[in-house]
Amino acid sequence: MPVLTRSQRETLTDVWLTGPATLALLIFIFLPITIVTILSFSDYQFGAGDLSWVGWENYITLFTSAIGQRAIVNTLIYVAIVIPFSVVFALLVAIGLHRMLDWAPALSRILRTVYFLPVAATLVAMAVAWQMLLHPNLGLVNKVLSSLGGAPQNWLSDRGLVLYTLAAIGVWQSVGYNMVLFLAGLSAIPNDLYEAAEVDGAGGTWARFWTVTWPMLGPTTLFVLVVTATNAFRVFETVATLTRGGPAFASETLVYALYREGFVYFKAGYASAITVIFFAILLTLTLAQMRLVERRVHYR
Amino acid sequence: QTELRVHYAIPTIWAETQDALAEAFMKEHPEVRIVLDGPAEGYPEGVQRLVRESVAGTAPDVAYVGLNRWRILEDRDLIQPLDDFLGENPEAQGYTPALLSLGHYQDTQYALATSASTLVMYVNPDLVEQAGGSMEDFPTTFDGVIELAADIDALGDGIDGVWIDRHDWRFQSLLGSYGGLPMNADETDITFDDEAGIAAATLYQRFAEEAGMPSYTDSDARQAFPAGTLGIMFESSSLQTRFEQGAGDNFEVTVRPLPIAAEDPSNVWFPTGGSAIVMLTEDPEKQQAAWDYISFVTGPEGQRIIVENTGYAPANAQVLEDRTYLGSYYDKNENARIAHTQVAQYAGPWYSFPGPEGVAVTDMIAAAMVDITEGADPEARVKELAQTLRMQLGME
Amino acid sequence: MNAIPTLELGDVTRRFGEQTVLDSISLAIPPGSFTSLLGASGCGKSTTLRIMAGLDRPTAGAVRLEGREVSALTAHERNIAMVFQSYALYPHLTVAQNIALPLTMKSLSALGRLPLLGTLIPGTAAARKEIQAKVSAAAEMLGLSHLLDRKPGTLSGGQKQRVALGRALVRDPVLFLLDEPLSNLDARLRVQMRAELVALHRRTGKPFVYVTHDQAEAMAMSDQVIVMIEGRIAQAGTPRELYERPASLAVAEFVGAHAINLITPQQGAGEMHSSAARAILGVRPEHVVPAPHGSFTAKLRSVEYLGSEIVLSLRTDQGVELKSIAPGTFEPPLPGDNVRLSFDPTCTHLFHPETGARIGGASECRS
Amino acid sequence: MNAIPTLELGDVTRRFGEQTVLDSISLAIPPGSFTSLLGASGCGKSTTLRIMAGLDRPTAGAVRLEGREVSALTAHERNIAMVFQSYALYPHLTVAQNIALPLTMKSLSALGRLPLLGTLIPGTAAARKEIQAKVSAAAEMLGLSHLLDRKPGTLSGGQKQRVALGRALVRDPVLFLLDEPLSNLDARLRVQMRAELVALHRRTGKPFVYVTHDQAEAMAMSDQVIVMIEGRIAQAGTPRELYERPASLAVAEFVGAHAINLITPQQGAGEMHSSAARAILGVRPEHVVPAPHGSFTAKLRSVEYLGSEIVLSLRTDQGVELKSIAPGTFEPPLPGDNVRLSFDPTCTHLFHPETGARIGGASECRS
Amino acid sequence: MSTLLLLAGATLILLPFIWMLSLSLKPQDEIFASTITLLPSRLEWGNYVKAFTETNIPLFLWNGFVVVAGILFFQLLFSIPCAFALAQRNFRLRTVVFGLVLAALLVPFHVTAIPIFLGLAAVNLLDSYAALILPFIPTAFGIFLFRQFFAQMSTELFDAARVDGLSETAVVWRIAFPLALPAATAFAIFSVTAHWNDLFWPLIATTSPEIATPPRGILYFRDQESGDDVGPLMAGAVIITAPLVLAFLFAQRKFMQGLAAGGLKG
Ligand SMILES: Nc1ncnc2c1ncn2[C@@H]1O[C@H](COP(=O)(O)OP(=O)(O)OP(=O)(O)O)[C@@H](O)[C@H]1O
Ligand SMILES: Nc1ncnc2c1ncn2[C@@H]1O[C@H](COP(=O)(O)OP(=O)(O)OP(=O)(O)O)[C@@H](O)[C@H]1O
Ligand SMILES: [Mg+2]
Ligand SMILES: [Mg+2]
Repeated sequence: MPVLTRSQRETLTDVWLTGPATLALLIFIFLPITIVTILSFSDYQFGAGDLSWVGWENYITLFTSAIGQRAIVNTLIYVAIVIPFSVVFALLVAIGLHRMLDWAPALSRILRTVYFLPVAATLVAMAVAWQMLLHPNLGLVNKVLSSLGGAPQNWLSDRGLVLYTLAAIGVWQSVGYNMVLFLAGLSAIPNDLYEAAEVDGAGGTWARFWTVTWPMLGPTTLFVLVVTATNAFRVFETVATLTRGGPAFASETLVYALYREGFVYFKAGYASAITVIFFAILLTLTLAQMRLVERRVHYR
Repeated sequence: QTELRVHYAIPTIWAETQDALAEAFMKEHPEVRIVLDGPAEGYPEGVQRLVRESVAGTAPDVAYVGLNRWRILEDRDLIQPLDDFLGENPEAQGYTPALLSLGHYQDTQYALATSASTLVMYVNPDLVEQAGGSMEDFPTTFDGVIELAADIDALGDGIDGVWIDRHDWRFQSLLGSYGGLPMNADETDITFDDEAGIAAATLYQRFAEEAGMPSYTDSDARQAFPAGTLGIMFESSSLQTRFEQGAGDNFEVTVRPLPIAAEDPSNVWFPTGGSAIVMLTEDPEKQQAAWDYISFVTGPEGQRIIVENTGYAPANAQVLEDRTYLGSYYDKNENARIAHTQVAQYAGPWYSFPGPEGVAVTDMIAAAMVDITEGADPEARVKELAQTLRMQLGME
Repeated sequence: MNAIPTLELGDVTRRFGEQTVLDSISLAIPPGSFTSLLGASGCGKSTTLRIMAGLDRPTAGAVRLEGREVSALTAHERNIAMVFQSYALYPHLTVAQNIALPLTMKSLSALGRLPLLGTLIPGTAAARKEIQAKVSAAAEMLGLSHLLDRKPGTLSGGQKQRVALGRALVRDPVLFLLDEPLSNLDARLRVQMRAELVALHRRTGKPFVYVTHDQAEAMAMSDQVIVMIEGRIAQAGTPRELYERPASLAVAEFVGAHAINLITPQQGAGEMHSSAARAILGVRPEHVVPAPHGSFTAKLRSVEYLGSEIVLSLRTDQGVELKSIAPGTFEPPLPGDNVRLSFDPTCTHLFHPETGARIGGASECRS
Repeated sequence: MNAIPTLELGDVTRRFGEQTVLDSISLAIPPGSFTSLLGASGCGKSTTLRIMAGLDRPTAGAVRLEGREVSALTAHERNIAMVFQSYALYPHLTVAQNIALPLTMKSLSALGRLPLLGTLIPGTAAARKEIQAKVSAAAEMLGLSHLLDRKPGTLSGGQKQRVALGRALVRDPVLFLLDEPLSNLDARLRVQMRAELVALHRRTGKPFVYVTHDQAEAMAMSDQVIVMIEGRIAQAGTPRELYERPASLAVAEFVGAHAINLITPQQGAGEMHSSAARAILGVRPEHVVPAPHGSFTAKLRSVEYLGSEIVLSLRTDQGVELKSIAPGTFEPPLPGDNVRLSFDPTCTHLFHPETGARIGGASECRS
Repeated sequence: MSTLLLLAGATLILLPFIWMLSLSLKPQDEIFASTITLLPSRLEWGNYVKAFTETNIPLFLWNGFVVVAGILFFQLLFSIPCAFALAQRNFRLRTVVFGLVLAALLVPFHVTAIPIFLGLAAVNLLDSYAALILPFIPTAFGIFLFRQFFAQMSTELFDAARVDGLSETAVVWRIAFPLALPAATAFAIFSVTAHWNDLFWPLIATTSPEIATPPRGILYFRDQESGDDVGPLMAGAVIITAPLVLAFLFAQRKFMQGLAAGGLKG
């Protein structure tokens, strides 16, 4: 007879299966988060020998300083643009490509790769290409715009515009990612539902979409929303490579702010406070999103 | 054999230079082995890395850092004073007081400049001529520059007259041209809200309003100038090589010194960009080897290598005075000569602001310049800026 | 009654690439009839149904609905209701909404269907009320009234099936198509649903076309059974015709609760039946009965007790394997014993050894 | 033979949270027997089987394998083979690999199982050869030899089923557990596989426990049928015992090809049967037969023709609904006509109106 | 109509890539030109030559491969058993662990970078492959994706394996893992593209050029101080993007299946 009881052995198995991953999560994610949270109540300067506790001061600064508020508002605006546009475009593209699979599978697959390219691209180089395309004077975008009779714009140096430019690039980056997820969702919709809709009189393009496609994509959409939201909230790389938060903090976002405060200014304490706020916003929104949508999406 | 780990940034400029320096040095000092760390992308990233590595205990022994960045390391007691090594008479080795001032803080020498650059004007002679000006009597005052720029701007579609970045270093340069200073000597007060500072800031607005300066980002401008659509560009002398390559045969990139606006030219100074070298190692034995290396790269031979490879201005008087080192180089590089003369004449420290907010406030200066370019009242805005800085830096 | 069939297929052929899935199918669905399409998996039943519904189009041939050629009409213009094998319920809609969908699509404009705005369009409220009433009536009839607010995900198989039926019923279509609607149910529920379907058919008076691969289902429910084999119609007729006069060996093998006994001429079963020497002889197990004075004997190999009946597996001395069905009350001998058997002579079938076509046998099997 | 049952459950109870799924189940599987667990969906059959296999653990009670208490052993330590309803074939392995897997796990070390390295470990080659041989033998026996290199995805239902069986067979386990292995097959294939299973059972000589909700299957195959109702054992016995002497109303309703006719005392069917006044009378449809001199009459409501038999739905004047089964050759009157019927008096059952327990009736139903 | 729109959209998406390709083939003096030309007047392979000679691109690609493969290997090694247990086993802390996973899904890496940097320094692992690989081993996204995938697989299959004598570890690696291959392909694409292109962490954790990853490698041509060396930068970008695009083309079929079968059905 084995030394351990069956329950004990089962527990050991569970530990053996989940332990390593859980431990890794704790060490590489939750331990750092804890440290960061603690530091957010201090004035710690990275590299400095000492620190003192300052209570909520960092938080107060964040919420009262113009730049801090700007970062929060900018992030929210950015997210509010990127989520709907990238999700809707991705959905349209996915539906188009899915249909194309029937009569031009090769083209459909090529286009799928094209739309996916931005996900695979190296931003260091893409940023340079974007800068050249968006050049106020020499860039293709403005040249096309003015040849169509529009007024050229300072895409990256106009304070009123820069955030929207970044958001557009954000959409460019995430359409492919979302499209792939939607395509997968589309291919999982059983064909007989479309046929039932057809027999029931919902045969038109829109009727089909609203009766079958959209509701059946519910879980996919939820997943896409969560992934897009978390990625949009974390916007950092485009800001860092294209505008460095400028001009005059017009494109400052939360993660860029925490990067700048922590890494460029070495204000680790303050950066930690930004982190905590960022995390709190993200957690709240994601939970709310899941709560609100989850029930409408899993048809039980 | 002693091993020295050396950190540097900006591989585009420095990679080959560093190899050449290390090779030349090791030939002279076979007992020392130089190991180069992988370079950092830029000076800010470089100093970030040094701070992190110091915290982690993996810092290199010697590092090249941005001239305005070594104070961050000093603030954290990460770098060693060099006074004992320099000896009694540094000037004899080519370290003039002006050059030493770049690495001097509170009576201690922490860093030595290895390469220098100041703000200059890059000019597109073709556009100047089209606008009816000439390179022979190129304006030497800001008024003249603005007038010429306005003429160039008027050439029409897609042609811009002048551009200057809205940035701390550029502002300090204009300020220096007017003879103003950002802070008082003991760093207890902001002083750029005087006449000189307001005049310097007003230039931004005048460029924009009178000469139609576009609101480019720096990369926009760096693309526009070599493309031949920008007449006059205020930029660091270190961009010379890239601009010449970019313009190719289209036009001849020409460098002109910054206008002097102060009534008393002896007050004029230009903040110096470029890099300094600092010693991080605390091991006495290594320190000696490190000093040997530092004195080699800041000495005439090292400086020759640096100037010839990077286009930076030298930071040792001996190379400038003694034509045997760089004479033939300057004969071929008129633009470099102009830029380096300006450095020799007016080199001054690139002020970094004291305390934990020191770096952060430079972004506020830049933001204020954006406001002013876009129409804010210069005087009011500069005063407000000064006041904000005093608060941030804990000067009140 | 009307002489024009509700639906007619005329020489319908359907090819997918190289493969001919339907090969010149002609059939007619009379008004008010209950027709089963019976066939093995892959024989083309669903394809036929889809062509009737307008979900698929024939490569060649005509589809006539109430005498009118309808090849040009799409599915939703034909007013045909279809129940899918997998039910194809919309998981995001409640039972009531599922049932109401076809009506909503028909009687409300696109605007009127919008959740809030819709109420503002004139006539919408009245139309909605009418739909409501029809849905309630259908639900009542199907015993779904208490489930109207549930989502399909929470229903059992039988309930789902009734919702799918409800969605078809509520429309008042000219024809109902049902694609193996019972195949997902367990045995007992299947029998029960069968009866409900028949009752439903009687109540609506509309023709039903019912696809199944279960011969028992087809036999029990239909006026007309169409047996399909590999894309062709092997036989069409009443259940009794199929059972008593199968047109071919294949049909005979397909129809009947227990597999038919087949005796080839080579097996030299001449002693069992006089015709067995030149043709394949088919006798259903229920017509091979133990009889003290039977015409031949066979050795009992195994016995399956099914309660109401007992299945005997036997082998004759010539090596012919036979099954015989005795009533449940029959006391079987021990396996290994010899049993004396006789054929019911009025219930034998003869098929051509090569073509499998029926070449003789009893014309009517009544004892 | 051995007197110790191969497997025994002693008062096994299983709760999931509040819900008691198994309530004090005791049963014994004798060596070499074929036992069916019969019950409606959700009655706890699978749970019982999983407890036997060691995949689940009883909340209370003992599991004895060959007399030894095995609660402490996990599934992979028990040497019990199990065939799942969905076959649970490993889709990424070929048929041969699927069948070989249990052997590989048993006879090769972890290292030896590695694709290339494995060949270097001493003894591996020999062990692999042996496995190969066993797999070939099992495949031969099941007629799978030509399919060994195929992936399960390309097999038909019946073939899959045989692979699943092969995987169980190859191991030489002490006991076979089969959880509704035939429920995914179509009717005809089901009957055929049934026979194959029985043959297999005979060949291996190992006890089989067979879960099903199809009473016909249970009756046809088993030595012992255990009827489970809502987590309890309602009756255990031979098929004939169950059919002829159902221990309760519930069992009687469950067993038999057609639902039993039940007549409650309130329906005042005294004229049909003398005992019907104090108890619930149960008569199977096959024992209600049209007879010219039958004891009562009923009105014919509908007729289902099944080929070998005909199901008549009738209603007496008192409103009692009855089914009767006549042979397929019977010529039924028209619906609406009256039919004279009689009960087979030796085949009636009486149940207590409240508890449902059997309180009388024929002890043996032989005519 | 919709096809035209799709093609137009694709062109928009492609625009920067076309630009990148065109720049990588342009000589210096055409890169900054006042007129827009898509095709260079002469093909300038010099940018590629420069990209190859001035930096050690083959080495960067190799490093990228080692790091990306290492990360993926350990991510799978850790997340698959955990996801399997979360989906197919019942244990007391299951909700807690799953909660941790969901929360971790939301944490951007920037937040944890510095503490991890210090931790790695403390155990002397900085500036090594380990430093590039270790922090990415815990992948909440991976655990989440695989859990969704396993959750909708039938328990019977795993029970069958248990009855067949497989231990839980064997069930995970011999049955669950091969079945999860499509999902793993999907996950691999996301993981590989993210870590291949990651610049943030390699810049923090490594200094030696010997272990530079591709983006860190082409950073060599990026320069604030004296202006980017655009031609070689773009050439380098083309070289390091190409393997990913090829990988996507190869993997896309498996990948789509994986997502379709996996977590997306809720
Ligand atoms: N869209 C299609 N493309 C190619 N072949 C098809 C298509 N639809 C059906 N088939 C083929 O046509 C044949 C008949 O298919 P169908 O679905 O009509 O059979 P069925 O009788 O309904 O079978 P089952 O009982 O399995 O549902 C099959 O061999 C199938 O493979
Ligand atoms: N893991 C579980 N947790 C909670 N309840 C369960 C679990 N497993 C089974 N049950 C419940 O136990 C009861 C019996 O389930 P079981 O699967 O044994 O039924 P069954 O007789 O095999 O039914 P079927 O014929 O449908 O397979 C059901 O009500 C089921 O909901
Ligand atoms: Mg079908
Ligand atoms: Mg079950």
